[in-house]
Amino acid sequence: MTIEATRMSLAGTLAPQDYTASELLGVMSARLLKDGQTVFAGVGIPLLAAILAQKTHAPGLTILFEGGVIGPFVEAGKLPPSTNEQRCTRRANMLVSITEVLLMLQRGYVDVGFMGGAQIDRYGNLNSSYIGDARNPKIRLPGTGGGNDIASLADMIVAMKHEKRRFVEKVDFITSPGFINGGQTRAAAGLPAGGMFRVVTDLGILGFDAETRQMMVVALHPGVTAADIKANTGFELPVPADVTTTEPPTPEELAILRELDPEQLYTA
Amino acid sequence: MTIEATRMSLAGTLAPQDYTASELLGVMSARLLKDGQTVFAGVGIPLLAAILAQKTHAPGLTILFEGGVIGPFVEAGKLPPSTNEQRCTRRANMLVSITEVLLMLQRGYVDVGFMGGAQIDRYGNLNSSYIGDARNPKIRLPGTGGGNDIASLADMIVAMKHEKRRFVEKVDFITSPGFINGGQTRAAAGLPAGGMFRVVTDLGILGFDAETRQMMVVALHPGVTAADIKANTGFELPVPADVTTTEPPTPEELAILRELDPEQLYTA
Amino acid sequence: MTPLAYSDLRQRTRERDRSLREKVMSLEEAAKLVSDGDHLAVGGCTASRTPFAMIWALVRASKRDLTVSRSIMSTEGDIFYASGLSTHLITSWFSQGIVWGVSKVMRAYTESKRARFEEWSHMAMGLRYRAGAMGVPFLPMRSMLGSDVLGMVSGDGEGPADASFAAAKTMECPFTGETLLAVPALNPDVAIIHVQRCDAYGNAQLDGLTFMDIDIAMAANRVILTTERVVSNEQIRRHPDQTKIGFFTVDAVVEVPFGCAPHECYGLYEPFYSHMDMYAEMTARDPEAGARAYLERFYHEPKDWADYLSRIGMAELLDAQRRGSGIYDD
Amino acid sequence: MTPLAYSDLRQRTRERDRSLREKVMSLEEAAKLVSDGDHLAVGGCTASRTPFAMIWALVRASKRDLTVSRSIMSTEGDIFYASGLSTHLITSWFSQGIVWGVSKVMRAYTESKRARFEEWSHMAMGLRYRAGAMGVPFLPMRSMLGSDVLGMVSGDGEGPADASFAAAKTMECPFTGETLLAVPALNPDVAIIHVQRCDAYGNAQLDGLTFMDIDIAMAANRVILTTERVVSNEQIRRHPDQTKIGFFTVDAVVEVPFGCAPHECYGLYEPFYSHMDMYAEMTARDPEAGARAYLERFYHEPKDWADYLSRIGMAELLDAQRRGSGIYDD
Repeated sequence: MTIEATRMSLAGTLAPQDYTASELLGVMSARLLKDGQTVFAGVGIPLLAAILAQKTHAPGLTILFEGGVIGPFVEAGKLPPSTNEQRCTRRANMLVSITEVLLMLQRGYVDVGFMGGAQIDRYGNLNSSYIGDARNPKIRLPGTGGGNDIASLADMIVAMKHEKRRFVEKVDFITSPGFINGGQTRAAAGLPAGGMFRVVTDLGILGFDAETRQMMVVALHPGVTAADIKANTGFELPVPADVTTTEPPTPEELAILRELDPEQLYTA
Repeated sequence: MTIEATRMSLAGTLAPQDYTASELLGVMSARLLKDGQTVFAGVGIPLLAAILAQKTHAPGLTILFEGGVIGPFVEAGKLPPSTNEQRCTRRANMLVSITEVLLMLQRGYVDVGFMGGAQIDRYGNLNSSYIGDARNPKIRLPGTGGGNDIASLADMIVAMKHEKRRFVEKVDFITSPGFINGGQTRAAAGLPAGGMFRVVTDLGILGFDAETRQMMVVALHPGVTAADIKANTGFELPVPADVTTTEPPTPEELAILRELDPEQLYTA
Repeated sequence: MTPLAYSDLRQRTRERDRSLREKVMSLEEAAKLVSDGDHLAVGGCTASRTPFAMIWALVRASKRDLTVSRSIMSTEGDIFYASGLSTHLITSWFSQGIVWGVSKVMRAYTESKRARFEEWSHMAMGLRYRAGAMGVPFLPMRSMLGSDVLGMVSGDGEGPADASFAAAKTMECPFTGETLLAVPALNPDVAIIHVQRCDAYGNAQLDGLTFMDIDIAMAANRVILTTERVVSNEQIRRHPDQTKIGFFTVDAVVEVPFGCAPHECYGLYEPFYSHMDMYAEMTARDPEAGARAYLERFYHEPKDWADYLSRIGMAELLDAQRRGSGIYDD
Repeated sequence: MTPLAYSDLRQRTRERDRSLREKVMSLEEAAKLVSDGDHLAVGGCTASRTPFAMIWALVRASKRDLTVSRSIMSTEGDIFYASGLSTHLITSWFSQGIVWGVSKVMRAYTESKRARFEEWSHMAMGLRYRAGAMGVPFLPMRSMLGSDVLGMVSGDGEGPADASFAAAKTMECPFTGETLLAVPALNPDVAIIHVQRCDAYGNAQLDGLTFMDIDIAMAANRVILTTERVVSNEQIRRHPDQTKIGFFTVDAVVEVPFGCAPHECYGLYEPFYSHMDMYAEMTARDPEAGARAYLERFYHEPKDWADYLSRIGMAELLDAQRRGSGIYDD
């Protein structure tokens, strides 16, 4: 048990009713980021979680935003509505064009890509473009933005709500490629680098089998059972016998999150 | 006769002994530049002539230097030793990278490319790389610099001394392509745009036949005969019956040139 | 939308007056540089440096059948559809902004197939403009491969479902044998870009984020700059390394204070959030009727740009300005 | 010099410590980042922002068998040959400068075939670095075609005479069918770049001409920055849009005043013309003996960089500085 966790358990461990699902997502995904890493963060929870990581265990985390921002310190209470406004640039080390910051992914300068997701399948493919048939869609979604580029070129962490309609056997449309059809199909498509590393949900943390590239459970959040997570997933999801349980959010982490996003732009 | 020429002839016309060959080159090539044009100027006489044009009949001439300079006003007496030092940038409108300024040629933003030449052939191909066989050269010259790019992508004016050893049947090495083997061979090589427009020498002004793309005389400088120019050219050079004679340099033009280059960096 | 043949690209550029000349004019005059059916590229990104004053003038001038491209589209995309200015947008992401949810106006027009939203990856948009800026017909890249985003615009095999979409083609690298994606150049007929300041010739200096604007200006066949302020050419020449868009690409300069309202202009004003919320509310229930009402009140009725700003409101403008200049507080 | 496979390029980058960390060191320590046999890219152009202090340190550390690339080479090219540091230079133009005529040292080494001068067009050099910076194995371009410059490095048909030269390949555009030239990426092992100022992490702000330096920094596998001044990270963060080279590309920061002498550093000092004339004179009659004598006196004998500058001379330094700051007089 880390010193921090010890301190928390002395102060009284938080229970699920003490935080929202979005707050849980923010905290759990922030913890996956390491000090000294370079993380390309999408809008929403990723933006929030990256800033939280920077303010806790990873002060030397370099955040990249697709607006062209390298190494900023976004101010608490002034979250931007996208990764393309001036609020993203506060105390940045460098500003470049959009094309340049995306090319940093292609050149290999980025350790982790970090985005949200609307729909994901067992191979970690993400859909943010169409619900239903793309040529005759039920719902037209906003589309890829930098998502396709990030997922094509970096090791990925995805943060999203765990619902059966979002965790599907096969996404309606591959906006951002995971492991495509599993095995070596990603590299065969011309994507030899990057790929899904972790999916963080409000139920647990998921990884991918090194061979088949199918999604599996790595850890469950406090109070979540293997049956819960399977019931909320639209495909067969293996839960290893030795699955671990995550440490609940600490009061400190939650306090920072709430200070960051007092208007609940991203944590409602 | 222009007003200016009239004034000069009243003041007494200058004779060849009043100016050097380099000064004649500078003046004659400056006159080919038009106000409002964009000219990509190489180092040496072109740099000098472009500034002279700007200070006489073409105040709105936009000069580009390959160091990444757009629209400067170089100061008299402070000529740069190449097109890559800060003296090139004085009062420029814009500075960009080398690659960017060369891409302006490729994008088509440049009206005229303007360079010097060491060796030229009947199709306007230029050599500034090797004398003799390139794989076993007698003399290794400095090479292309931006010359190849300028000659490949813009309508060209070349300023050079008129000597038999410089005006050869076939250059030892095509550093900067003119019309290659004449006719449509330039376009066939993948260069549909640009090509030689004029060669300015200390004997006359040369152009290229619209069909064959062979060099021919357009005008002779004062005191130069058709026989003179043929005798100094290493290939058959047609001189049309109606060839014109250029106006000699004016005292005003020479005064500006000498003020620009008091140390005779380029006009010795 | 397939790349121009090089001789055509060169010819179009040759015909432009690229000389150093004054080109300050009104929004209405600048709007005449845009013809029905043109490909219009829009500078800025999402809610940043959107050239809203120029868009406003184009809507008022009743332009039609424009194909409009932008890095990422926000509320201006709704305006393009709802005003009838365009039924074909090319971008990587399109909604008001993640905090407002999926654009209901976008959904109404695209799901009913009255309008198209042609989707490319963000980097593909950037490299397509960059190819256009460089004078090459394509650039190679390493994303979109293996995705359905590529599938919708692929020129491999049978080609895209709709032939008027541009095509991307997979290719084998001549050196490494790797699979790459060749994305075709975009050379917009007209680009509209808003800047913090430029001179009367169009030499523009940008603060903060430049997005794809520099490539767009180089790629386009005509450029209209709107600017918060026109400054002297002397001022530009004192810091030529700060000039980001060169006069030789620019055909019109229009001075329009708060020319991005209700979006932001870096260092000067942030988005007008209350107005953005109001717009989202107006278009929430009946998106088309709401957008029509919005257009009537803010695009057609105002007698001029100042009147448009008045309708957004003085208090909101002052608040946006206070927040905007805050980026320099540290 | 053929492009790296993408997996190799990614692997090399992954192994670097790209985190935000201090990396200030001495010239001697920085020289250890260069290994014999490396491909070394040199920032600046001709007599501008040449990282001479770093070159001086590499000569003193007796580096060997480097392949050296640069946009345009001036006297540092002579130094590379004469010191034995390199027998293979890749550039578009190589001589002290047009006003001093053809470099006699270059001629002596190349005509006797003891050293190679691999010639590419200026734009090809720029696009090769840019391809490396972008993480693609090539970029398409429209010059060099039809010339013997291409002939010397062409990979079409039988390929170049000397297989260790990189190859360029003609290709057909997949969209327009036009002939284009594909030039291969350069990803130098080490880049050495001199800047006016940077912070201890390597965030560099450049004034004036940037040449190919930004692409070189992005393309290289290691970057050594020499700088006139180390400034605080706070100062950098006040104007992040002025940062041209990011810390994440940089492995060493060395503070060296007058680090380009006898060449220029924009806005701070112009070339040391008398010294350049003296060098030309020393190498005029017997180029090799002259260059050896020059190396002895200015490279091997000085006890440190200040001693090197002393030997060039105080009066000359003050004059170069006076002329250098003159660019801001208007």
